[in-house]
Amino acid sequence: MKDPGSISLSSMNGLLGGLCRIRQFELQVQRLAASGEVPGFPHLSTGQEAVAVGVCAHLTSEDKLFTGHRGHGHVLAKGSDIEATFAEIIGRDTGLCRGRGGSMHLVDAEHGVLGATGVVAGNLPLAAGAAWAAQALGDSNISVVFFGDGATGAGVLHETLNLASLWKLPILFVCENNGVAEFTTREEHSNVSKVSAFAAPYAMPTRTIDGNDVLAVHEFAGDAIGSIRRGEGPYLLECMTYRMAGHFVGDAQQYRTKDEIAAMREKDPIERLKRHLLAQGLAQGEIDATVEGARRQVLDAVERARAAGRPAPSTVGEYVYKSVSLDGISG
Amino acid sequence: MKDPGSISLSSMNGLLGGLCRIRQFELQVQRLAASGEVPGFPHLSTGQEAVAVGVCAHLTSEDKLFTGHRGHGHVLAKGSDIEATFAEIIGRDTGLCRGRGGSMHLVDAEHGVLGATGVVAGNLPLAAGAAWAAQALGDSNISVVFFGDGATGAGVLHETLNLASLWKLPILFVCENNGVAEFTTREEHSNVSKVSAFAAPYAMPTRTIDGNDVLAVHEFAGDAIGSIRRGEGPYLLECMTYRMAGHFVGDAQQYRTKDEIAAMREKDPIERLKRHLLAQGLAQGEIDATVEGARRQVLDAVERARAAGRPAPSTVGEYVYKSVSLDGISG
Amino acid sequence: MSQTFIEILRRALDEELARDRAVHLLGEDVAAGGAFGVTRGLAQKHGETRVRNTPISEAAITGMATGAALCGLRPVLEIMFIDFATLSLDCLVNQSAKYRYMSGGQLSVPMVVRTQAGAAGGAAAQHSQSLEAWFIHVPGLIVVAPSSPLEAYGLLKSAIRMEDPVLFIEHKRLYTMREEMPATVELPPIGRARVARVGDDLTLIAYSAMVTTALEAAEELARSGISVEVIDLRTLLPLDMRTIATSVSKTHRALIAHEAVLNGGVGAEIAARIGSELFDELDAPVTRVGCPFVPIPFAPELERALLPGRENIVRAARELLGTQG
Amino acid sequence: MSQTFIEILRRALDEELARDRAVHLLGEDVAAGGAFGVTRGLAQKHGETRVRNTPISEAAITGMATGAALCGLRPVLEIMFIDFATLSLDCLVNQSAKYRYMSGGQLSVPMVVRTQAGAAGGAAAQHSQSLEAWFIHVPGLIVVAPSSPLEAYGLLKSAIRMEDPVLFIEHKRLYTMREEMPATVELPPIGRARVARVGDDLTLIAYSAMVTTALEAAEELARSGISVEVIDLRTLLPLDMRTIATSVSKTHRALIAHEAVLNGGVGAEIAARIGSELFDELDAPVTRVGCPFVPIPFAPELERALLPGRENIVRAARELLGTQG
Ligand SMILES: Cc1ncc(C[n+]2csc(CCOP(=O)(O)OP(=O)(O)O)c2C)c(N)n1
Ligand SMILES: Cc1ncc(C[n+]2csc(CCOP(=O)(O)OP(=O)(O)O)c2C)c(N)n1
Ligand SMILES: [Mg+2]
Ligand SMILES: [Mg+2]
Repeated sequence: MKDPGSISLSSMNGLLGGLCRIRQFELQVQRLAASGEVPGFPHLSTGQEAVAVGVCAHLTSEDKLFTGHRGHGHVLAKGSDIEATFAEIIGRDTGLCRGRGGSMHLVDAEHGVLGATGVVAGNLPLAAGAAWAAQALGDSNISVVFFGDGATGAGVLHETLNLASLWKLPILFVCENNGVAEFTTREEHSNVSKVSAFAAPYAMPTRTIDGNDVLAVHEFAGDAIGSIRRGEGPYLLECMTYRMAGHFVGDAQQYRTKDEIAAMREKDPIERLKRHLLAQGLAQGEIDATVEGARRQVLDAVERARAAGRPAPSTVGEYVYKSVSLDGISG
Repeated sequence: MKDPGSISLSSMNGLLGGLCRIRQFELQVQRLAASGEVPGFPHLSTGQEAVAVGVCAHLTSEDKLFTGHRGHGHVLAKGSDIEATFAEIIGRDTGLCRGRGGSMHLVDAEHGVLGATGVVAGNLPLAAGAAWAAQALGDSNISVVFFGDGATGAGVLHETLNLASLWKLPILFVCENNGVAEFTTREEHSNVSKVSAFAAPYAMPTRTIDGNDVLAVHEFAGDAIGSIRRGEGPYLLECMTYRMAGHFVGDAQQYRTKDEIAAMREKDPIERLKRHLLAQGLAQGEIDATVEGARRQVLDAVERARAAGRPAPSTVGEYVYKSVSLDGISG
Repeated sequence: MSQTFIEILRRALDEELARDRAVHLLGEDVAAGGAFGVTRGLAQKHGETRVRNTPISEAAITGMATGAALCGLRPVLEIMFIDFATLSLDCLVNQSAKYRYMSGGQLSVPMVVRTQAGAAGGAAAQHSQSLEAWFIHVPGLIVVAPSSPLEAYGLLKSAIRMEDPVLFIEHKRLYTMREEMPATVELPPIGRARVARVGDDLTLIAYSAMVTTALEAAEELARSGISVEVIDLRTLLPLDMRTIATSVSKTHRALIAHEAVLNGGVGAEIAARIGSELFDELDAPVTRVGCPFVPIPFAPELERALLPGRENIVRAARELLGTQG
Repeated sequence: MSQTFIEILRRALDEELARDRAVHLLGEDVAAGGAFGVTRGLAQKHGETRVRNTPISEAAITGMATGAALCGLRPVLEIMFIDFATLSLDCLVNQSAKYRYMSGGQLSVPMVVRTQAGAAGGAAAQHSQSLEAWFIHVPGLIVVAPSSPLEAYGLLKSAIRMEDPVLFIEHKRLYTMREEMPATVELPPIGRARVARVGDDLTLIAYSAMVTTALEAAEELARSGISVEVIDLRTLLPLDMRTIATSVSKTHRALIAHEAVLNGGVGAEIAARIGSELFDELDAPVTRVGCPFVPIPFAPELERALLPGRENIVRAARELLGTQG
């Protein structure tokens, strides 16, 4: 575990709460998906929560965040309301997007969550565009985009790295390198194992870190974001992590070996932080209180979300256009 | 000028002929474009001929070549008939593509010229596909693709580099880095000046060479192609060169400075080879004979091409499909 | 015993791989079975060099399939969702479709792009589209959209044997549909529609998953004495106008149903052609049933409210015949 | 004194840059004047940060324009040829067009994508297409196709002030067209067509460069006593059916002309709507004039043979009116 450095025991305990909220949130997604309450095919970030929590700890709601198909954790860590986020994932009218978006398209403008795309790598240029706007409007916000190692196969990622370095944009590229894309390993996608290598041609600053160590993520994300806020341009942070869940809820995961599953708990960022906090002298009781507090908070929000109403079918045609009517259109 | 190494004086003289044929060919394109005889907006490779000649000297008609919008030289160097190539560029029925393709879409299957695309970087995956076919069918041919520095802005180039290295494809990537894309310089397109840097993440072998030194191109292309034929996988050859012509015929070139134009002749690969041949002891008379021979050969072919018939309007609908008829289609 | 669409499609691929060494499959995770399991087991049987995983590089793999097709292979490319075919479009439209023409007939591109389309179960706006209309506007392409497992079996085999690039569209709702595999299936020709149900009062034209919905609607209408002829287009490009004309000349009424949004959809082309070529045959306006002009929403209630179904077809048919209520 | 389409378009951009600090231009070589000179001088006048060159990265710059539009800018993106818009399509269709809907109305994308289309002078198969039909099939987009310099001036300004993503299509043949710039031009509303010539016998519907051709055909037909009403659609999405209906209800005959290939073209949607909504008004089948289903060839003779022109419209009009010869 990374030397805690400056961070206090209570802040670490705070990070633990953040990790637990995401874990519990997605446990509920999984549970309700099994009973058919969750439409679509949600992708869980279980095992990867430390990246979301460690990075977003440094962001204000003015900073812009873009994520992808595995984005629940990022949205919660950015400060979105647990109930409204869950309500969206189960398609309720009280959801962040009034049930129009769903798990892969979470948007919460008020908290700077400008979007999630289901098209791998499609979020990268959007995030660069948000950074360009910040630069053009002269405000001090930055843009952060989360993506997976599989996104490096997509050309637009490389186009975006080039433009971000050329225009010196205030953007943080956060790669969650879990070594897998759907059912195939990194080796089947590229000879390049470290994603940070793709930033090298641009001389873009990068760091490859242990993404399951929330303290490491917190510290190095802080450094990266600091340099971006100082106007030093884009930064790529590669977080080596591990997808404890299947690719999506329902994935049979035949590709996983017994030993792999056995080794999982060792890697679990929550278990690691707990062990560390104990070693640092935090009382077991305080740790349990944090875990239990997060669990309660999420369960209550989930129940409220489930009690909320469903979108009225008659409203299905709302929000297509802002400035024209649908009159002239067949349908 | 590169130390000639193994190559004989007469072979060097042969390379001079190749350079002169392309130069003369494009002079005629330029001349006839001025008089309105050339449809479209042809792009000349004037000043970059050494790359085409030096690389193609190592290719058989079984090897596959793909080029782009500035491809006349590559096609001629690959062995296509001068008359048929010129006839295509002036839209005659005797042209390589019966006048359907034109300057940006030259195809000569018989000589392994599998195509040219007008969409920047669109040719790269096609060439990788041809290399994949060679690998799958177990034949010993290689695939060669020519592209410009501007193509590095296009994501598909990066996708293709990744796949070529992952599948260890028999393909030579030849970048003609002339430091400009249309009217903007390399600096306005990227912080990365050397295109070879983009192959580095894949540990793909690369070499950046003087593309205006036909002997250097000849030798290093030979090495690269040798390693590809030995099954060592893809190779990227970056040829630093200079576009003596405008972006296209008709380009006013206001972006060019007086000094730049003055310095041109120094860089001219033909002048450089001539000087070298003289220094190596080839008689001026022989050099002049080569130049004049090439000139004659091209002028005669051009006149025959101009004398050829135009495609019959009634045939415009041919070649859309091979296996279905157009009956069921509006039009 | 019956098999699913996926199993029967897998069998077609298996048989084509065995029949012709030039056939190669490529796409994301296809050697691992593919996102929907269509290619499960084929890599083990035919080798990882013939059933090949790719990175997430839709543009490049479409280009590679095209380049390989120019050089003697018959690639069958899987694009996981038609929504991502947007990334293949430059190559498909500017290269694959035009290669034969631009080369003056020297080269052609015998490749099949299998893709999966349509809305179901909350896949939401970026994984639910029906974009076939774009492709019928592109000279040089062939577009096929099967309506059942056995149709897909025959049409996929026929598609793999074509000399031109084929877009083969599989509707996600069809994947669980089951049919009995007969001893022999004769391969349907590309470009020929099929009369799925014979009738006299109205011609109902559909394709892909909408054919099942159309047959259900025809059944319901039959109960109130309305005899509907259902045409399964099978191939959207080229379109089989002969079969359509024969039917409309008999029924004098045409109704077109598809899941895609109406505006600029395939139904527009069919309606335009019937309206101009069969003007004097028509006793009523050609009518279209399709999706309103709205992206596919996530919530089930909204998705259901948006997608055209049996009731929409029945209502439109009754209006067309002036027999409301 | 008159000015060209390019000069008048430049003036519109210049004025919008001056009017609203949020307006930013980006695209390949735009600070260098752009491939066709539309943006010449604007970087010098408004600064290189507001008129910005980009690398050859159509996908990324479309995404960046979209992301910037979400954050307070009003980007005007130039895609040099609509043929290359294939590379923008994932973003335009999956992101830009759906953002407002997917976010439940939280965000919208006020951006304009200027692009150049159509065939002329041997630009050949990959630089000559008319692909507008794809875009009218995408909920969330607005599609505008001006027919003259002054129309482009007003429509571009209106487009830049919209809150939704607009595809603005400039036909390359129009770039040299000249018009007199009046003292004041009132901005035409997006979504409203224009009657370009009043007539009684036939409604001729066109857009973009085809409007000039349509007016020439109308003039020729007038000489043989045929009175043609010409409608310039201006906006292809949403379509102004009111203006079309008013005209067809008067003439009882409709002819649609565009340069795009007919199959699956914009004309199909218009014909389908007239056929269903104005069935009882029609005295003759709705007819379409457009490009045969063939890629654009390079040779001038072939290009000319393929492209629909005045004669095609005149012939179709005479057939429609049963007055051949
Ligand atoms: C352009 C595109 N192609 C394919 C897919 C299907 N798909 C969804 S997630 C995924 C794997 C992504 O892997 P990675 O980027 O590493 O993210 P992870 O799932 O590991 O978090 C794929 C191929 C997609 N969504 N978009
Ligand atoms: C995808 C795409 N975008 C834009 C263009 C327009 N265009 C034609 S050539 C060119 C510049 C290419 O520069 P480079 O690749 O360096 O080749 P060079 O012209 O220098 O030989 C551009 C932008 C195009 N053909 N394709
Ligand atoms: Mg991954
Ligand atoms: Mg260049």
